Amino acid sequence: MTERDMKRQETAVQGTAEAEMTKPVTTASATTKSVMTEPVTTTSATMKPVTTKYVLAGFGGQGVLFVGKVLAQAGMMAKKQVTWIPAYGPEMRGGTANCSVVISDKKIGSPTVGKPSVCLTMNQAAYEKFLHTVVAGGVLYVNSSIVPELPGRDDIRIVRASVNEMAHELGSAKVANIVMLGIMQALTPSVSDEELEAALMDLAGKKPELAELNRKALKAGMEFANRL
Amino acid sequence: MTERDMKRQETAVQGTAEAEMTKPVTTASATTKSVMTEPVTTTSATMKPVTTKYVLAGFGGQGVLFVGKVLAQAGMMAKKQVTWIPAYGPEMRGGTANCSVVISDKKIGSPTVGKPSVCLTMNQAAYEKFLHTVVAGGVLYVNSSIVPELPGRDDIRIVRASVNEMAHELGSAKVANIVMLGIMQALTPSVSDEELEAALMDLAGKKPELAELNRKALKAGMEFANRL
Amino acid sequence: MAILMKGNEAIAEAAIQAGCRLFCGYPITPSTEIPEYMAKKMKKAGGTYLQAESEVAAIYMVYGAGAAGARVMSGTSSPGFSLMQEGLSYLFAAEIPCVIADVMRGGPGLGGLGPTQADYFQLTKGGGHGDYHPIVLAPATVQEMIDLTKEAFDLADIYRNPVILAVDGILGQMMEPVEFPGKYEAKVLPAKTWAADGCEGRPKNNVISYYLSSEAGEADNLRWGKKMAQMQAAEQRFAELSLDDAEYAFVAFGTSSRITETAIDMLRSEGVKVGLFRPISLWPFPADGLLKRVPQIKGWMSIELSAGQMVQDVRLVVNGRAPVGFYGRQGGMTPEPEEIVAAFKTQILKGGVRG
Amino acid sequence: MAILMKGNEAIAEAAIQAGCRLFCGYPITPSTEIPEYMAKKMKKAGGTYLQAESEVAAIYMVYGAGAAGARVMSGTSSPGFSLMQEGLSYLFAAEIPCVIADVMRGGPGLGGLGPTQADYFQLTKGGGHGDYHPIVLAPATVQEMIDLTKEAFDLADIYRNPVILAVDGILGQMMEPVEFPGKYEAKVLPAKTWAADGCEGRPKNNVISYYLSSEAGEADNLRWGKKMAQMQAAEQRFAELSLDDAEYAFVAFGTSSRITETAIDMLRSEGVKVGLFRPISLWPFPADGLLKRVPQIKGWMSIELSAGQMVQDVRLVVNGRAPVGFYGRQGGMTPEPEEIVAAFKTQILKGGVRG
Amino acid sequence: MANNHVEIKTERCKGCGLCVSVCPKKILEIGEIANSKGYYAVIMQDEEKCIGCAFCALMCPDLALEVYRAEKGE
Amino acid sequence: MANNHVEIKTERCKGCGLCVSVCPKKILEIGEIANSKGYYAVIMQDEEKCIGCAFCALMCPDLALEVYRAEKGE
Amino acid sequence: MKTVFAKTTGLTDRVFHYCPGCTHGIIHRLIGEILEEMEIIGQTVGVAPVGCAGFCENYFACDIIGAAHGRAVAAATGAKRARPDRIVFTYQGDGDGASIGLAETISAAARGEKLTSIFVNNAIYGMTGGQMAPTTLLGMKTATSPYGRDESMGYPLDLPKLLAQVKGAAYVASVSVDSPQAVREAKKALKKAFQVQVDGLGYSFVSILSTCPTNWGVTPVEALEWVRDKMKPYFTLGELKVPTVEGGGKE
Amino acid sequence: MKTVFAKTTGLTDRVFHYCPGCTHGIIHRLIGEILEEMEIIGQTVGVAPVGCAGFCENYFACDIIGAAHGRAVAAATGAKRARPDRIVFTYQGDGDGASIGLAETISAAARGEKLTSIFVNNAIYGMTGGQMAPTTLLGMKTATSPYGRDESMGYPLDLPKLLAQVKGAAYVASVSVDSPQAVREAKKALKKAFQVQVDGLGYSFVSILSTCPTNWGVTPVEALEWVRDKMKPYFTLGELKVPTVEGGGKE
Ligand SMILES: Cc1ncc(C[n+]2csc(CCOP(=O)(O)OP(=O)(O)O)c2C)c(N)n1
Ligand SMILES: Cc1ncc(C[n+]2csc(CCOP(=O)(O)OP(=O)(O)O)c2C)c(N)n1
Ligand code: SF4
Ligand code: SF4
Ligand code: SF4
Ligand code: SF4
Ligand code: SF4
Ligand code: SF4
Ligand SMILES: [Mg+2]
Ligand SMILES: [Mg+2]
Repeated sequence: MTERDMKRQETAVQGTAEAEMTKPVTTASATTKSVMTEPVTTTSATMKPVTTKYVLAGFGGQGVLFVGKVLAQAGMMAKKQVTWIPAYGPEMRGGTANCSVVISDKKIGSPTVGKPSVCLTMNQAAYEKFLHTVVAGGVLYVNSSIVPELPGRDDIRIVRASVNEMAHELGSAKVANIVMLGIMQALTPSVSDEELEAALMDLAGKKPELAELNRKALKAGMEFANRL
Repeated sequence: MTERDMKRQETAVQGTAEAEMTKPVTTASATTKSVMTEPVTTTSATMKPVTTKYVLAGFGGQGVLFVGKVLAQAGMMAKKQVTWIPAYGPEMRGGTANCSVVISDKKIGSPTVGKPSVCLTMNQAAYEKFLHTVVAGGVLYVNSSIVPELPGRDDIRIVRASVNEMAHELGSAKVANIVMLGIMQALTPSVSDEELEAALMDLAGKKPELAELNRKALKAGMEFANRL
Repeated sequence: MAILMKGNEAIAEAAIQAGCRLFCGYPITPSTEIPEYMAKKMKKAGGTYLQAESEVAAIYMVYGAGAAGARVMSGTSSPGFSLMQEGLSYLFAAEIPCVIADVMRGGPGLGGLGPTQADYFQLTKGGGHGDYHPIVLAPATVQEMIDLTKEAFDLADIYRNPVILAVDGILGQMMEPVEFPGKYEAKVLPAKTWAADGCEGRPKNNVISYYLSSEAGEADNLRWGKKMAQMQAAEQRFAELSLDDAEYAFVAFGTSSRITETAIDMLRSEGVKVGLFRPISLWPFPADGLLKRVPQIKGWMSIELSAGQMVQDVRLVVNGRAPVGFYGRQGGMTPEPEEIVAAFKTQILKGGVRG
Repeated sequence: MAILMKGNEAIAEAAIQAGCRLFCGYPITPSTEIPEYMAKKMKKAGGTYLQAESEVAAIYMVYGAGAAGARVMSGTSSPGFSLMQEGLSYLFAAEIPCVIADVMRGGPGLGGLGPTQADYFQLTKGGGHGDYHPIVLAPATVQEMIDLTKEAFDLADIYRNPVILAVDGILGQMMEPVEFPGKYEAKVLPAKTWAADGCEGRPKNNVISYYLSSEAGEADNLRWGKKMAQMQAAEQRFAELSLDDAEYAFVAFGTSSRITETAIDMLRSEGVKVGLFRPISLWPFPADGLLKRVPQIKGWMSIELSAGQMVQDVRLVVNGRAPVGFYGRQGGMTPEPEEIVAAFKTQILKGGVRG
Repeated sequence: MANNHVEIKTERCKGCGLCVSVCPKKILEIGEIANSKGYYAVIMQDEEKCIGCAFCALMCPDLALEVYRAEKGE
Repeated sequence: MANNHVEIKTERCKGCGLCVSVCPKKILEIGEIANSKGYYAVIMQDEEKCIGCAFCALMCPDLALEVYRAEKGE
Repeated sequence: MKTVFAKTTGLTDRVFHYCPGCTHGIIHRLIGEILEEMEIIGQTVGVAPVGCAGFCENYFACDIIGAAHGRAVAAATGAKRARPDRIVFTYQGDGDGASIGLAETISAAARGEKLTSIFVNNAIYGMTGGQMAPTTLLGMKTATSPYGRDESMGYPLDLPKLLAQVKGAAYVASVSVDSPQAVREAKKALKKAFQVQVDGLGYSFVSILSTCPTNWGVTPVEALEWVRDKMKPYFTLGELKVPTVEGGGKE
Repeated sequence: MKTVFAKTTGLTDRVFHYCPGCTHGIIHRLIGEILEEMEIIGQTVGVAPVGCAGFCENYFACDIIGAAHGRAVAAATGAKRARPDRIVFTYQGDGDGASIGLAETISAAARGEKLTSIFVNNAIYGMTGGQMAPTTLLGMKTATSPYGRDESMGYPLDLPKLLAQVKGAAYVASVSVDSPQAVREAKKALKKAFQVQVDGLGYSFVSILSTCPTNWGVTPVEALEWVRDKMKPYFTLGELKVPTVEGGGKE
């Protein structure tokens, strides 16, 4: 992996001038597939402290690191413990980037996530790499705009959504990640909707146009998920 | 101590172009003082293996390191074990240099000499530094051309000789060290006279004039000692 | 108020708050956010971010600034840290306070960008020549990075010694919520009467690192030895987790200590009485604290992001009184808690490691 | 025929005889006779003495030449050796054979010119970043400097690993009679099929030191770990003196081992059954040989020209089964045999040291 | 006479547009179809106009272009 | 009128002869008596001839010389 | 059909890892072509830097040694001194060659090392994500000059201009690859540099103005314009030194 | 009597450790005089090299920081950046400043560090006993060029000539101390260099040709002649760059 990539992939955050140099691939169509398992962790008020472990993966420029940051920020605003760690794949430019996020009601031990309960794969390489790491009963979100229908698993829930197209319709391919964040929020929330939106505005709401776009993307994702 | 000195004092060997930049001081007159002790070590054929430990000290340019090399070379030619280690005083240019030489019939353990059995001090600083290190019964040679009459010790033999003047008479102040070597050879030999002379010629006999001068100096020293 | 911050940025911000007004460094992943943050924030704080031409130059810029009495810092990652070893030896000998962060990445050689703790030996045994030790502090959370950075500056001034922040790549890159507790109040520190900053009104000062004789050299070394003994007596830092009833103990620092915490949760849930001894100061190694636990602990295990370096220091303290195992990952990999649990069972519970 | 030769010159001559045809170095006392001898003799041997602009450059000249398949060497002293630490880490990772002599002087910092062994940690634990070890050989006589220099080149080629000659300043400067036993016959060594020296007639070679993923990094590190384990199995070297009937043992290398020999003579003449375990390879530390003596020895003592570094390795092997004492001098000083005797009596005979 | 020919190795092309910017005949253009890496490769508009000057290939940083000139009589 | 005066700090002098070589009046010379360090210090031959030009002092690397010029009427 | 332009055998078939439009790729190609045309692929040892070009061993068809950051010239010196019969070149970024490796570059020139250095000046540290380089222009914003480089951070270093003053440097050229014409000139300069080495005349050095669209934050085409508008006016261009008969160079 | 020449208060009373006739002593004196005349003793921080002048903290009356070999300029940079109100100078040998510390010297010049470097060129490594320096002349015999330096070991580096090409260098002069007249010129140059710093104009650098009778193996007087006959013809002399109004230097 290059030092440059490490740096770059991370700076390609939502709403900054630095977006991808090349247009994202937008071919596969939207499908959804679900199995009847409950998400392992929710924020529902049980006595046992809840810990949600995320891995969010895709290629550089798809904004997966940013999605992780929003989740972490939201978790923090919700007075939970959070950690966010970026990691970078072995390949050169265009290689896989991912981040691990932990949101927990108690002090976080390991901040690294080998076995996520919630996983997002925005491209095929990520799908292939992380499919088998998700804990049984966990949820895997898949960007079906890019990831073709591939063998899955029966012991996890797989949520497929063509977020590129959805984002495109909203006016910018760049918010595909936020659409997906909305979907995740609807199905496996770690914080309240308000907290998530506040976090998103904190990180990408400096400019009014961007704020509006991101808010719309989040909503669109949530609505899409609620229709599932 | 300077790295330069370390280097320089050593290169100021007998018979090279590099001699002292300043003329040596030649003031004190020749006197000799002896106490009735036997040198600790001789080459006489006893059964017990004999080890002679030398410290030869003076200031840079007086050729004490060279005297040590001649002794070591002679020891080696006599098929003995030998070591030679240079050491340099703390001061800048003009500071004290010395070397430790061990000549032994058996394998040499420590090559460092803290308590010499034979010691040579070519200047006052060396005299003051090493007087008290000589083992009881040892011999201390003193260049009385430079070292004034100072308190000594009763349990060692102190041999004083104005070798600067003697060297001057031979035609070169530079061979004062060799005159002293001759004196040491006469009183506390570690090797035969032939071996010593051969060693000297090996190291400083390349040019005929120098060979002659050094040979004369050695002889002069031995004759002087034999008259003591 | 808590804010979400990257470890590297937290170090930089904490340094500025601690009064650091000069940062001299050279960019290298995964430490680059430190200089970048400094470049962004130093000016406003009235200080200077200075990009050196190399790490060799950087460490001597630190040397000159520290010698002139400034609170000064540098930050780098493993290969750059290697280039600073001569300078560290000089900084120690000239007794110049300063703070250096080593955000460790995969080695040896150019290696990779993944996180490691494989500079432990270099950090604690002296990667440069001669008998010397900087103080080495190893945080395990981003908050601790802030607290230890501030403390590092004080320790540096108190002992006139370089202080190193030993940070694995994960901690440097990780974001966690942190708080900056109000205005930082430095301890009352000795005035830098020794600094070479212009001798107006006092006798002149020299800040040098040589000695003219071996006798003087030994005297200096003995004096430094005493100083190091003082640090060993006063500055051992560690944290303990679940050790009071423990029969077994892990030893780990930084990120690996956090992964180990999770492994401990797992083992405890199986009824294994195991705890964690976490060195915070890697030098001085918290031998006294560890020694206190020796009678009680039936088996030790060091967890590191390396081939096993700190384990030597653990073994030196345990000194044969119990088995000391080791598990580590290398080259940028991190262990899963499950691996640690498994290794513990094989090496310690099943006695697979020598006493 | 025996000739009287300085240790530094002996190294240089032995290197030339071993087929070294390129020396890249930068002068520094007390190692300077190595480059000077090379400057005088290399040309006649058909080789090159190349004065680098710095030790940093020197070690990478060695890197390039070694990568191109040459037998190449450098020599320096402690501060210069510190500047080579990044390079050593790279040399290890790129698996480039070469020989470096570190003629140790007083540190830390600019220090002094007296002899020390205070780079032991730097030499054996890895002064650079990452998990790596060069082979480190420590001669104790000028003759051994010749023999080990020649062997160093072979070991470097066999393992594709840098080999360091660890020489205290006394050995570098000392003259002793030595013999060069005829023409040097190198062992039959593996052909350097990996060298980057022009790919005519074969697939191209790359000599690099990075890995693209942490997975690959771990694999590399594990492979290197295996190589190091092989070296540990096959290349531990040591010498023993009077150990067969010994109840006590000194551990010492280089000049301090020779001073210790004299101390042993003294103690033996008082009836104390004491011997010497002399590591010749400092890395791999001769743990197996030392371990064999552990059951028999009631007390150990490490004698070093430092504040006590190798003593840690001794303790790691003895592991609490007997007391391990230490006596050392620093900053360029050397102990007298009498001091060693006295320290032995206090620490070991009178039990003044912890188990 | 046959056209000069520019062979576009679509899989090597990264869609940077340098060739487009230097073509004196303005016959190159970034296409609409992404290659397997997600880059929109360059396409040739009107090969007949190509003068075979190879400016495009000279500027291509990714060896994605080869240029062939029709020889007399071809 | 009094002479110009060159004060020679014999203990600082190392007998290097640089002053001797530049004195336009050739009135300096390396002496016969060594100082406590063993250096043969420079001596003044004929102070009357000294023009107080301070060439000697300018070239002395060891601050062994001070130069005073006689003032009118001295 | 007559082949006007086809891939050289001086390069492997691997696709470059460089960003779209990065002119590192053009420079690679020129070197590959020269290795092929001079028929020296099998006799050449290249030395890779640390920087974006740190993986160039995947591309050049000749043997490659990967040096540490800034040490390519030192490693090349070792290789060349060990194998004087080989052609040795370094490929380095501006950070590598003009900052951390500055002493190595100038000292090798002074020693007249018979090797060739190719210096790719993109006014930034590409690999590490766009920090200020010794060559960063005044006013230019980078990750470590976020408000623009000002004089307190120094002036951009014009390395070829310096090297032209060094006696052991036999050939010093400063070129660009911002247009097809410039690319042709650059190739000529590079070829001369290799020829100077083959002829054993001394150190040869070619500086090439290059782009970093990614870290400059512009499109590849804009990047070429930026080279033309900003870099070319600042950095001395042309053949700054050509070999004389006796070996050393002449300005 | 009127004092024409007396010891300056810019120096301590310690007797120099330099060899008889070594012109390091003259240069020390000039600096001491300037510190006194400019009334900056109490505001100045000097940075000592490793080399024969490595003990100069014993002589200069101002505060001194002893750097590592080659790192005086880096240390001075740190000191000056930490205390911009102070006058900071380095005193370095040719090995220190032009070999191991070459990158530091040129980079500081490029950054326009507001400090003064005094570069004492005696064409040899004095401290370590006379090895070849980057400035050793062709044909000159040293401990590491025992048969005379030949071209394979490179050409002597003319550092001031290089520095004059660097924009951030405000003042670059190359002088000698081989005669009373030259000593006067040298002092003028040194004083200008300090003045440039006081005025905050940028980096100032003075190279001074100096002797090493000990390692050259000649008498001190012969050494001066050797400077005149051999060194002065090779190394560029004079004021190579003087400050312009806007800060950077002009050739
Ligand atoms: C000793 C060391 N310091 C720093 C780094 C980090 N680093 C890698 S490449 C680089 C600079 C790259 O810039 P340049 O040489 O201009 O090449 P480019 O990537 O722009 O082509 C740096 C600072 C390193 N790998 N090693
Ligand atoms: C890192 C390092 N390398 C080498 C040395 C040894 N060394 C000390 S001074 C010196 C060179 C001195 O020459 P120069 O700088 O020209 O000063 P001079 O003594 O001639 O005035 C060297 C190589 C050292 N002390 N540290
Ligand atoms: S060869 Fe010339 S005309 Fe043809 S496409 Fe390329 S640039 Fe255009
Ligand atoms: S220059 Fe090459 S890579 Fe860029 S668009 Fe044209 S063909 Fe594609
Ligand atoms: S002042 Fe002039 S004339 Fe007088 S002694 Fe000195 S040099 Fe000679
Ligand atoms: S120049 Fe100075 S040191 Fe030299 S001889 Fe004259 S007075 Fe003495
Ligand atoms: S980061 Fe810049 S220099 Fe590196 S490959 Fe990308 S565009 Fe090229
Ligand atoms: S060795 Fe040379 S430079 Fe050093 S003090 Fe002596 S004469 Fe001067
Ligand atoms: Mg660059
Ligand atoms: Mg010099």
